[in-house]
Amino acid sequence: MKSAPPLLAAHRLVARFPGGDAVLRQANFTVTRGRRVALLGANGSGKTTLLRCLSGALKPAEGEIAFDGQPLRHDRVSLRGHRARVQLVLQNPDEQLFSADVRQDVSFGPLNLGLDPAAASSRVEESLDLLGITHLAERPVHQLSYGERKRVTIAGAVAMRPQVLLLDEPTAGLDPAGVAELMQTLDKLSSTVVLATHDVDLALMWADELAIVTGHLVRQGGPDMLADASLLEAARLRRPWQLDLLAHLGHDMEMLRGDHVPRTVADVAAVISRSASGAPTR
Amino acid sequence: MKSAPPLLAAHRLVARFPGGDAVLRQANFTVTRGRRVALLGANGSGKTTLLRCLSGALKPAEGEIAFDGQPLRHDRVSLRGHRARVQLVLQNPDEQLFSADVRQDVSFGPLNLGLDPAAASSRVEESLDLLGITHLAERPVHQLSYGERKRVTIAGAVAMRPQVLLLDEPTAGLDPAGVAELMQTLDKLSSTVVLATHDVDLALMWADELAIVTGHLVRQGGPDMLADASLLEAARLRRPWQLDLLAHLGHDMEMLRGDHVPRTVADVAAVISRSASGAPTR
Amino acid sequence: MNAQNIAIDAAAWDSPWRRRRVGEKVLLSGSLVMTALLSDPWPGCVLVAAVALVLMLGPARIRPLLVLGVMGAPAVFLLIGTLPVAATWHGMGDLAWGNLGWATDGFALGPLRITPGGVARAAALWAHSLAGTLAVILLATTTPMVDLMGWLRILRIPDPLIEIASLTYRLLFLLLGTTLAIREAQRARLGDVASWRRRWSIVANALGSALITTWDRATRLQAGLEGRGYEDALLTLSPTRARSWAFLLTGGACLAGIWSSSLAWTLWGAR
Amino acid sequence: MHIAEGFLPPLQCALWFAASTPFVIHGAREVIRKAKESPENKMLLAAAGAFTFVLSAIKLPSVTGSSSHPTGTGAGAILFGPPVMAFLGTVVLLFQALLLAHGGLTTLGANVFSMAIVGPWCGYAFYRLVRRVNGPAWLGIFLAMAVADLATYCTTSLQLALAFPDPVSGFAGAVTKFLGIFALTQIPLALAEGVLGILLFGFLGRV
Repeated sequence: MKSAPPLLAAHRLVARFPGGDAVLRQANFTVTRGRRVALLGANGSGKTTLLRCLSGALKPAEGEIAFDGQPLRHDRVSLRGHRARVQLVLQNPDEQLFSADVRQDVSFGPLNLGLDPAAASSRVEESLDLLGITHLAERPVHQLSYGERKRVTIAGAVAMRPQVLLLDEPTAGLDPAGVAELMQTLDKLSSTVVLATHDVDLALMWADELAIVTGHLVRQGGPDMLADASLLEAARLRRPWQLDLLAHLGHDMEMLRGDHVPRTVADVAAVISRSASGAPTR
Repeated sequence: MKSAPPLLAAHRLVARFPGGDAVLRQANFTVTRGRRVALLGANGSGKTTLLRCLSGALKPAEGEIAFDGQPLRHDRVSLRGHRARVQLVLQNPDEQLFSADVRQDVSFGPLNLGLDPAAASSRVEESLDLLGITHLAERPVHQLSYGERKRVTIAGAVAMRPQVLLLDEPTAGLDPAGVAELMQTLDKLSSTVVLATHDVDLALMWADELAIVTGHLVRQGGPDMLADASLLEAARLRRPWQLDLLAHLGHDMEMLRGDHVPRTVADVAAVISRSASGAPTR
Repeated sequence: MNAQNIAIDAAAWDSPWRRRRVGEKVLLSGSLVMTALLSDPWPGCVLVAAVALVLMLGPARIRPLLVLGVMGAPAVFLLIGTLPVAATWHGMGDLAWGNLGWATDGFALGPLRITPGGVARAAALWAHSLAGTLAVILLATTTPMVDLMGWLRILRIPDPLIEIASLTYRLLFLLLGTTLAIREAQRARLGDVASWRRRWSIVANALGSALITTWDRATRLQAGLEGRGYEDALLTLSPTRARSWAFLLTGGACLAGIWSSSLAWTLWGAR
Repeated sequence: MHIAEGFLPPLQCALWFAASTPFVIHGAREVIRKAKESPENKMLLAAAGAFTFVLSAIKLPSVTGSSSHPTGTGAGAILFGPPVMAFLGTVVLLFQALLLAHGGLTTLGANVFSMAIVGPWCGYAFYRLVRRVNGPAWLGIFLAMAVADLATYCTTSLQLALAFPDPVSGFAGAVTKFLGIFALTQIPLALAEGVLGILLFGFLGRV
């Protein structure tokens, strides 16, 4: 899609469930440096499997993962390098926190990178600050609320200063203000971000680019993919309200292509106002 | 709010965390028979605590729960009767599924009601059918997906034919099609439903009535509560897009009161079309 | 191993024999296990192994690769366990450590000597053990643990014990899933390249966190079940399964065949 | 490492069942008593059983080059007492036999005796001893875990030696052979399990 070379890519990926059924079949996926990609798809479609392959946690049955053009070999040394650059945060914080207190948990990655205690410590403080959880540093992990634990897992990944951050359903279970705060935090990160979510409205608002996992493949494109009714149905998604409303109002969906797709409430309001004032619907 | 007597009510409820901090302080809440109430509030505000008190699972420190005007005493016999009428489905399905086999698990509630095996069995089949999971009856719970396990827990509650069904975040983690299917299933139930959710758009679309937990209290009212900016901010909620868009378009929010609040995409489109054709914005 | 898929367990749930009566399957496997234990290696044990394999790969439709994979653990034990049986110990004083090579009565390995008699004993053990294990796996791959737990009620094992065992089964998958996920999360943050010393505390932290999570889950499950009317017994409907005379007769015929061939072989050998 | 199906002669299978039964019944009574005390105990005991199973399925950082698994019965004996472990250990061994093909059904009695009875009781005895003489807590935990592990494997070796006496040097020779092959590879593992126990209880103490 872009002429810039992909930072992280999956080529002809085949991944199977332990039982033997294929989750992904010859799936391709690429992310360009600095882009924000929303990954959508039904429950069980293979979003998490794709993220796990991209992070190196899961070795695909076939196909290849490449970082900056270099294919990932799944030996110890290559994986070590890969994990320092690509970090995955899974959905359930209980399965990712394993230290007694917050600061100790966030310091886990930096210490494993071989940083000396002072350098590791400054990384920890930096990412606690970025996630707005400095006040929790001394607290035992098991006493935190769900939303707080989610922030700690993200802080743990951020403290490794990855070039790509992969997030699986980071907003699930957060209240609306928590979602807004998290999205603001992500905007502050310099990493490339791939975010898996079920929230099509959020995906449309936040992402530069979309990837939809359906039929064991990944379809990538711009936000106008969310206007494609048959694709949405196949992927068990729904049309975001932004597009749904404009369709109801009789706008020509063909005109809402590429950068003309309205994302925010303000965008939609602008499209409606323009059309009310008699201008064409773009 | 209604002249009909409440089916389930909480009066001056005080509930504390095990640590000692109050979650609810003198909170009141009522549901009328046949109504669908959406319960909104921040993470940690006390939604789950309220539901647990209503279901009898948690004994409040002070205050009273009443079913059909009868106060609930927390002795064994009263609780047994209360649970047959009020069922709570928790957010995490793994907290309520104990049996490895789906059909056996769903049969637990009916058998606890003292039904004979034949009657229990017909209840089980009925609720598996209602939830659309008859094909899973023989499957082991640990092989099911998250969404499937959620359906099994709801089936387990429905099989008890409760008069009130309390659901804590039933749509969390489901893909958009899964959410739509679940909401359709709820429409088929004859029970009164109280549903806790973080999804304000969904709440506005589905509920007859809203309850917002904030400041240790419960505020109840119609959908126009979601237009009250200061209430939303205090409760860490956001304005649903339906209202947000109309505000952006300069509609008079004071006019959108009570039954005039647009809920669905079609409602919003109708309001906009009417206003474009020069009619007043209601 | 994977949380959703302990291979044998997954096979048992998918098995076409799941709807057979547990008692019938226990009777068949149990008789085969006892036959493997009591009969001679040839032809008894070999026939038991053959019958178990044919039933698994045939009517029970178990994947051959699964059977092969599952046999890994017992095979390793057999390798280690039969080595001392194959060798005789001649004492430190008898033979010097440098003694290596063919002796009059076998192959000498320092104080150990591998004799033809020892090898024959080891081979017999292999036969008993492999046949017996296949007979156990026949039951395990066709009957989920919970069905067996339910069946144990017939043996008048008190309900609380069966309930605890059944809950153990359910929690086992939760705990295994959590533990494996935590290990993966630790690897993702380079836990496996930490110093050897640190790796030990990392394993301990994973186990500790998993234990706390499970503890917490057990408490929450208790609360969740109370809401569903749990007081002191975990009642569920147990499925009714029809008796199959065909199954019983076929099983009986197989066993009769094995025992009569064994008997015939013994008589023929004695003549 | 449990004794595989078909490995012991029939008479010895029966004897080990007979030897284990009283301990397991004693443990089962204790478990029923606890379950009657509060239904919550059922969940906690089940969680403990599940934890013992998972502990035995976790790979430790390589000590001897081979992959190695702890037995974990020492920790259980400290937390719940040896009688309860006799019952939970039996359940776990049954699960291992039927879910993983580790161990067997006819050898269940022998495996229960070594892993669910001798191991926990020996580990627990050392733990009590250290506590009695006011020794440090870490030493008690270390010994409980390490001794439970070692005692289990020594018992297994004795059971096998009893079943397969050496044709030349008899029972003593057989013990030497089996102890040599099992216990020697197990000593580093037992020490490792002791260390793991210290770290695990240390972690639990901090949270």
